[in-house]
Amino acid sequence: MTGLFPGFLILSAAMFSVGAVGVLVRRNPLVVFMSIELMLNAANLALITYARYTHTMAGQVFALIVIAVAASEVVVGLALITGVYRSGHKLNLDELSEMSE
Amino acid sequence: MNPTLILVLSAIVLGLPTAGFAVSAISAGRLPHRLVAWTGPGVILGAFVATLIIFVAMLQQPASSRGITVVFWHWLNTSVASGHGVAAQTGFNANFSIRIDPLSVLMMLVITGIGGLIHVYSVGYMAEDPGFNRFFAYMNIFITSMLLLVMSNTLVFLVIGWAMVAFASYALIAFWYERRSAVVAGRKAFVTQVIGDVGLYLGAFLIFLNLRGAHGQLLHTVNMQTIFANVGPGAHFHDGLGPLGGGMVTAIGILLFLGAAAKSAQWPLHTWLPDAMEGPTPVSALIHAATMVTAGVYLVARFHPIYQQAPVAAGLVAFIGIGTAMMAGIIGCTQYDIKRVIAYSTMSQIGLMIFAVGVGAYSAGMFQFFTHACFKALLFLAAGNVIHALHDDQDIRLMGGLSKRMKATFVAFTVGSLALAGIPIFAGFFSKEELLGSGLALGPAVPWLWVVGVLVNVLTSFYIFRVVWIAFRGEPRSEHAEHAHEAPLLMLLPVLVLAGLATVVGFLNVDFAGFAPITLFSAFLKPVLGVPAATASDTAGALALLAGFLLSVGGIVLVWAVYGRGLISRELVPNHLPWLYQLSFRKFYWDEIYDVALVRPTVSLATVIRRVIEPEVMDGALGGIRDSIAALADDFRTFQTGFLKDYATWFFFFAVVGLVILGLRLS
Amino acid sequence: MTTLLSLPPWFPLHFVPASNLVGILPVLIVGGGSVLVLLADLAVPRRGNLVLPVISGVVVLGALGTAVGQWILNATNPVVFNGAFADDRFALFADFVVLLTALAVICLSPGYLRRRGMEEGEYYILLLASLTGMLVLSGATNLIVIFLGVELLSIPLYVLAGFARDEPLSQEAAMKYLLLGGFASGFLLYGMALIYGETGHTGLAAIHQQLLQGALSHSFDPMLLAGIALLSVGLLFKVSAAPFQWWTPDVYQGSPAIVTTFMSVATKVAAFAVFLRLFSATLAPYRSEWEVPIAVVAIISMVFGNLVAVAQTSVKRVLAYSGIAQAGYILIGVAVGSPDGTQAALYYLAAYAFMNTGAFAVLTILSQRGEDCDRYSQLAGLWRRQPLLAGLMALFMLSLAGFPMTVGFFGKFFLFSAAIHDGQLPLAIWGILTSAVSLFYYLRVILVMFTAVPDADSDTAPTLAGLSLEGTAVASSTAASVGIPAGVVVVLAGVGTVVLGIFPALIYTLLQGITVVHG
Amino acid sequence: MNWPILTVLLLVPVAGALLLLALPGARPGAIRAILMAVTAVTLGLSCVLLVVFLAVPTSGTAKLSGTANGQALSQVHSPVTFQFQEQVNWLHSGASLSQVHPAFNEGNNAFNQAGPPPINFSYHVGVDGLSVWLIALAGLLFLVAAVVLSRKEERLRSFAVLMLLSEAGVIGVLTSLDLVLFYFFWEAALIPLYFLMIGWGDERRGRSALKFIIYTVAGSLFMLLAIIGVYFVTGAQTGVYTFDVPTLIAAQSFVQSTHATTFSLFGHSFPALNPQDWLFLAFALAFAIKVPLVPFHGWLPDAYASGKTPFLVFFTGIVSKLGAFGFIRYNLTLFPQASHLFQPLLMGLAVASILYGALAALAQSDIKRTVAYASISHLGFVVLGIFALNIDGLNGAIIQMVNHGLIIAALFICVGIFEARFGTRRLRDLGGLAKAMPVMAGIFLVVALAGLGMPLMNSFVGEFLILLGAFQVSPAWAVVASLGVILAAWYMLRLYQGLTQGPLRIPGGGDDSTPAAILGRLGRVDLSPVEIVALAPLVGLMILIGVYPGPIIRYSRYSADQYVRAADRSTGQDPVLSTASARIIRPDQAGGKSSR
Repeated sequence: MTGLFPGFLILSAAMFSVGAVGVLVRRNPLVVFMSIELMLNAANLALITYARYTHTMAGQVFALIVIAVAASEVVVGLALITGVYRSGHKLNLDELSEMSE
Repeated sequence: MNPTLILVLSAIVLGLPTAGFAVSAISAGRLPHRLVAWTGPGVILGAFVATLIIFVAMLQQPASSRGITVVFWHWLNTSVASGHGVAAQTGFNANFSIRIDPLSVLMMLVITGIGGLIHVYSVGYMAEDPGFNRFFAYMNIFITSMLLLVMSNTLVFLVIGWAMVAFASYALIAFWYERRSAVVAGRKAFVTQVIGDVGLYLGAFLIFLNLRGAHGQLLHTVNMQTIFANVGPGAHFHDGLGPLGGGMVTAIGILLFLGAAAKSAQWPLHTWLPDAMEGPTPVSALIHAATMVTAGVYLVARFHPIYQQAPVAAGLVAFIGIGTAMMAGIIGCTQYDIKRVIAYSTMSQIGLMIFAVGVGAYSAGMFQFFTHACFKALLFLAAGNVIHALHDDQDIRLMGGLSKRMKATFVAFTVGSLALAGIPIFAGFFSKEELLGSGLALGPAVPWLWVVGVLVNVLTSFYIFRVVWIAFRGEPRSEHAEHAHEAPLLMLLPVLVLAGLATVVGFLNVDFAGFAPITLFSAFLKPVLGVPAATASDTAGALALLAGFLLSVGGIVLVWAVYGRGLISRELVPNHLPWLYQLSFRKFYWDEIYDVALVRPTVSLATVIRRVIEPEVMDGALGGIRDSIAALADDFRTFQTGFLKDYATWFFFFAVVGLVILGLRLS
Repeated sequence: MTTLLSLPPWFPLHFVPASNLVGILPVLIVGGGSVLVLLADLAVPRRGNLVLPVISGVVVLGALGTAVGQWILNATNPVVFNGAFADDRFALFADFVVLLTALAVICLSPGYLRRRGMEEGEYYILLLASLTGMLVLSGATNLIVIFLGVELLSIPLYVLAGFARDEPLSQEAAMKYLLLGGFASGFLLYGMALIYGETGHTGLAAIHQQLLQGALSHSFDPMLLAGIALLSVGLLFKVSAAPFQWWTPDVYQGSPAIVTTFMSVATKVAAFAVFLRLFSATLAPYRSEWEVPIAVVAIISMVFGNLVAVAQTSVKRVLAYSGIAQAGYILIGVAVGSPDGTQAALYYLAAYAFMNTGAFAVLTILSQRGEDCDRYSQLAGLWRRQPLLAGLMALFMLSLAGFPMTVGFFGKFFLFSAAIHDGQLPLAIWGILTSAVSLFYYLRVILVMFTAVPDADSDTAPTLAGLSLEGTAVASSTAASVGIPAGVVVVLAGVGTVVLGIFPALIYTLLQGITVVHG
Repeated sequence: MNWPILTVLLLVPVAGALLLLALPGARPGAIRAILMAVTAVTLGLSCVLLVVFLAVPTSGTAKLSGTANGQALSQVHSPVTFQFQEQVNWLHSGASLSQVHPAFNEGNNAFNQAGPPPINFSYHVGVDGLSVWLIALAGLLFLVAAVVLSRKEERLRSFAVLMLLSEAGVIGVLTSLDLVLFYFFWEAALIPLYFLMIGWGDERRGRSALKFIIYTVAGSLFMLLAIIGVYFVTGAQTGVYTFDVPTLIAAQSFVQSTHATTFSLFGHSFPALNPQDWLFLAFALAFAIKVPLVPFHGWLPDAYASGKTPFLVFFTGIVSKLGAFGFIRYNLTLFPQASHLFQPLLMGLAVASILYGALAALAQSDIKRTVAYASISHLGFVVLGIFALNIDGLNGAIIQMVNHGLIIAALFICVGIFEARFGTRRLRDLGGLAKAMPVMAGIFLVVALAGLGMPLMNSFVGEFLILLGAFQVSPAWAVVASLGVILAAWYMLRLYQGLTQGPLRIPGGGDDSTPAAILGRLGRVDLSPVEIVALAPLVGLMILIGVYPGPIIRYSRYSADQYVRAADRSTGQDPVLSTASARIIRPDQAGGKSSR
């Protein structure tokens, strides 16, 4: 396990980066939202890795809480995205730019 | 002398004209003219009476105790007394105090006496003017100011009087304020006077800050008597005794003379005087003959203890005086405005006086002032009669033949001219003789300064008799001249009184060699002015007398030859020495020179400030800051594109930047 | 105390010591209140009555009263739940500010919602839920609780931002807020993960001990620093400090004005509370490492916020950028790191609550159906129409600009004083330079209100009934009354701004005994 | 004086403002009456203050009060004394947020910081021979402004309220003896002024007001930093952490201010500035903008040109004095060495202002702008006198502050009347009005003469003393400044003559432009009784002060002397003993009085 420790962390970092880049490049709010979830889960992975590594429970608890919070965020987020879609917008973030400067 | 009496009397002398002014001013011109016609001259004559009482009281004293100082009130004092744990600190400190001594009484007599006559004359001259009340208000305040000037015992009040005279003269010159030329002339006079004021108080500063007492302590005083007591030979002026017998005292002398030059219309501050003839003629008589312009002479005479210590400054004074006398004489020969001719004559005569006091002949200078006050006022008032008769025509080319139509005025004017020219028995002869005699004896670079002074005589008699000839002789050259009438009695009377004075006052001081000396005048002033350091020898005096007399007569003969008989062509000088004629006619181009050298640059600079510096630099700086803020704001706001993707990118970018910097720092 | 509040044995949380529950009593009250409103919303007819706001108001008042009680009791060991939550005076102070703001918002809400035609019961539920998150955040002393608080605060706000359902701008704001907020949460969380990984703890006290040892040996753990950096980024996002402010202008502008009011003040206060707790206490040993970056962020915020505000045409955006700048000022207090810096920052937060709530409250009062009061032209000539409202708005602008006689002055005074005392003169100089720039836009608002000629159509704006300065002539028939509570709120905000501007000691003495604990 | 006269003085205008606010239905006449009554009461109180003020301070050596840590300080005498002092604690932080976490107090010195010094400031007020006159001037000018204020002015009540608040602010600035309190009033007074500027005036007023505020606040903010800086710098060196002005002044005797390092520029070596110098500059900037000195005057012409007459009466009359007041009260006393170091700079700026203002006034075509630039020139004299750093200059500056207040207020009333009557401010459009309004012409003449420094009028006294003071420091500067006197005569006469003399001319003269026809069309345009009443006290005082300036100097000289001594201190010297170079007084030579 100890040997794999850096590996999990690197995986976590990679997931985070993929998620972040996803947010940066994708236009569909749903995909962006998924990317954000990916970032959160990257953090979860890191938390759990560290929990194992430091032999503490806090990380695992933390991860559970994050999962719960992320779930509620998804609920709210999807509802919002649906609302936006219903109000006539296409699911394209670039079109949501009425306010600027 | 009883100080209380003197206090009361001098309060009356100063207070009466002030009250006359105040009543006119506060009533805003609503008083009936008839009332002002009495009060206007009345207050001045009242002051004259009070002065006479002082004079009489003074004569009863022995010569050595004819000076007295009285304090009206403590003006201000910035000194701090010691105590309360702090040392004392001397600051500026001045009283409103009055000096009554022969010199000031002489001045007061002339100011109130001749001034009173001019006031009486004005009642007639200005009778029809709607600004009658205003005129007398100004005249009264002028007299007050002039009296303050000569009576003050502190430098500060000297300066105050000095500047108030400037204001009053401005108000009188610009009296007919609807005439643009009068307005401009008034402003010119005032600004010139202020230049002189500045010189005066800078000189006062130097005295206040540097004069040391007998024990070498700084005196810090503006009390003129204290100053004079400490400034004599062996005085402890500040240690800055440079070359030329004391740089400090020389600087003081020159600065004071700057004030004198402005008042007395001496080069380089002389250009206001001819323009000042825009004022009503009594104003010219009052200001430019009898009082204001002689203030410079008074100043130098009053401050003779300083000038005696400052030979360089005194020499400069004499030099400028004689130079101005010559220059003004030359200009006077070609002018056509009757008042301007007299004005240049004034400038020229004052130049002689300044020359006299410059070389140290204080008494002679003051005597010339005294006689000049009489005959020059006479000339102006007589000219005023002419102008009045001609409905304000002042050009002598439009006159002619007035001797028949205005006989009394003609006689008076001629008497004045004779006195001015220095023809025997008339006042000017005695005073000018004494003046030139002293000049010969005292002048530093003698003969040639003196020679110039004597040469002025020929010019004097030429230009004044040129006026007599052109204006009064021959045939009328204009409609107005045709129908000229003699002036009313009210205007004639003062003229005749002055004519009488111009004839007789010379005998107050007859001092030529070999004759029985009558020295009433110089003896009276001796306690203040002392005796000249040297007197001309009999031979030299006689020579001076003769030369002066011959040249004066020569001038008259020249006029006769040119204008009377036509023996010499009038076009001789214009044709053969055109530059000289132009120089004279254009008043040596001083107005043009000042315009180019001072006025225009100042106005240009002011315009540049208004049109360029203020909007472009001052506002521009703020505007520039504002604009750059706005520009920056516009630049920065474009980061906020409104695209979520950009926001996330920036967010990510800066987070990464933060991490990178962190990494760099740690590695 | 314990016996008095000991729970009955049937209560499901009986394994939790009662003192713990007392410690989080305000949180419980507000959270419970949220549920209560949810139930009440089902019970009462939907529109046009005041039941929900009254319940919400009572709930908030109750929480406020509890917090005051806690303040007075001044617990000696104000830490509950094994160091996960602190009810110290620091947290209570933040609670006061947040709760008062919430109370003001609740008072303003009925009238505003009615005018804007969005009287939905969910509004109050979400408001109280978000408030719960803020109260959690202010006392959080554990990374997990901090994260919980942040999300609890944010998620209802995402919905509130889009509460004007048929207004595109509101939808756009909600979407931006949601996605960017989630994005920032990712950073926050990852930072927390790193900190946890390097220290092995999520409790702030334990983390502090670890840092202390590291700092004493002058060895700074890079991963830990990276974690701190990511955590900071996440929090800087919440306090809308530049360059992480991107969401702020758009969300402030797009959200309904009442939501913006709540968001701009309460969120910022709660987020700064945790920020201050972290930096002035927990992370203090690493001060040498974070001092400069925070100072730089402060300067960037002040400069960016104040500059860009100059170029705005939307009043809400102006206030948004102003909020960014204000965050910069408060960050001075953080960057200084000294106790007086913390004190000054807290003072400024309180001041900010008064003046910014007041400013936004005026905007909500002026908002009408279909559109918030947002353009300068809508404020034009306000003085002639509603002198009192204009005067108050001017007062808030002056206070934001930092003029004396207003609370904003002493806020800046204490901040600059702390900066100078700490030798951070550049921060103070940037502060005053940008303050000078801020005059351009604050005074522009005043100028528009006091000199410009009003729009023809803006005369229908509601008036402050009975509170008009120049008599009642301006209360035209078309103008709807905003209701007493809203009027009272703005007036009280104004009074507070002035009174605290004259008597700074009223707040300052509160701050003097404050301690910041972290477990 | 057992009752808190200064607080009452401060509160009367505020109470008046509240009273006006509480009377929503008041008619314009009533509003104006209340306004006049309140300002009259304030003036009355300031006169009471003058009456009971002690010309010679009873104790020139008030002991240093306060909680000095350094024991030596309790022995020191305060070089500047104030009368009618009142002191109430305002904010006192005995203990501050001392510990953040127990760890901080565990002896870990790496992170442990000394607790911050307590921040104390108090409501501390008092007057001296400088401020007592300015308070009286403020009282007078606000009353005059109230008289000038037309009953028909739009939004009269708001104007009156703002005016009274301005008065309170001005009095606050003049009386405060605590730096925080001072700054508090200094900036707070801007608020009503700003509203007066944007609410009433010509169409450019918004821009003018913004300019004014930006300039002033930009300068003031630096002063705010400097105020905090003084607190810490003084505290660090003497252990006395205080904002209390008398205490700070006394403590400055112990502040080291040595120029240890130098840098060279253009072959000269200059001392590198130490903290004191920077603090001085920050204060000076704020005051230089307020005065204003060239080149910080950009706000002034616009502000003065835009304002309404009643506003300008007190805005130009008293508010502009606050900068000069600040120079004296704070720069000279708190930064003695810096005052001497920067003396040439400030004198240079003052002379630049004199000449620049005069030249700019000379070229203006707008009558209000002419007066505005004239004001810059006049105030240059005031600053010149201050930084002569001797009693003559300082007394001159004090009296000139009063004078300028009277003159500039009267000038603006006059040009305001011209503007109101004829609807133009262009000099070119007007002329010869003495014909139409002789009384106006007469009064305007007096005012213009006072403005150009006419002897026997008030400003001569000031200018004379100022130039005398400056001459002692630098004859060259004094001579150059004297050019300003000459230019003053020029631009004042240009203004006066342009308006009242020459051919009669009014805008839109019509077909028939003979004077009689114009006069007939104009009807009665001369001064109204109200206007005469407003101008009379100003004109009367102009002459009275010129003829007999003694009383003003009698009150100001001890204070002026104290300020000079305060500025003459060098490090570690007792201010009382530092006057070894004082000129020795010789009572027998003191006066001009010697009769025989």
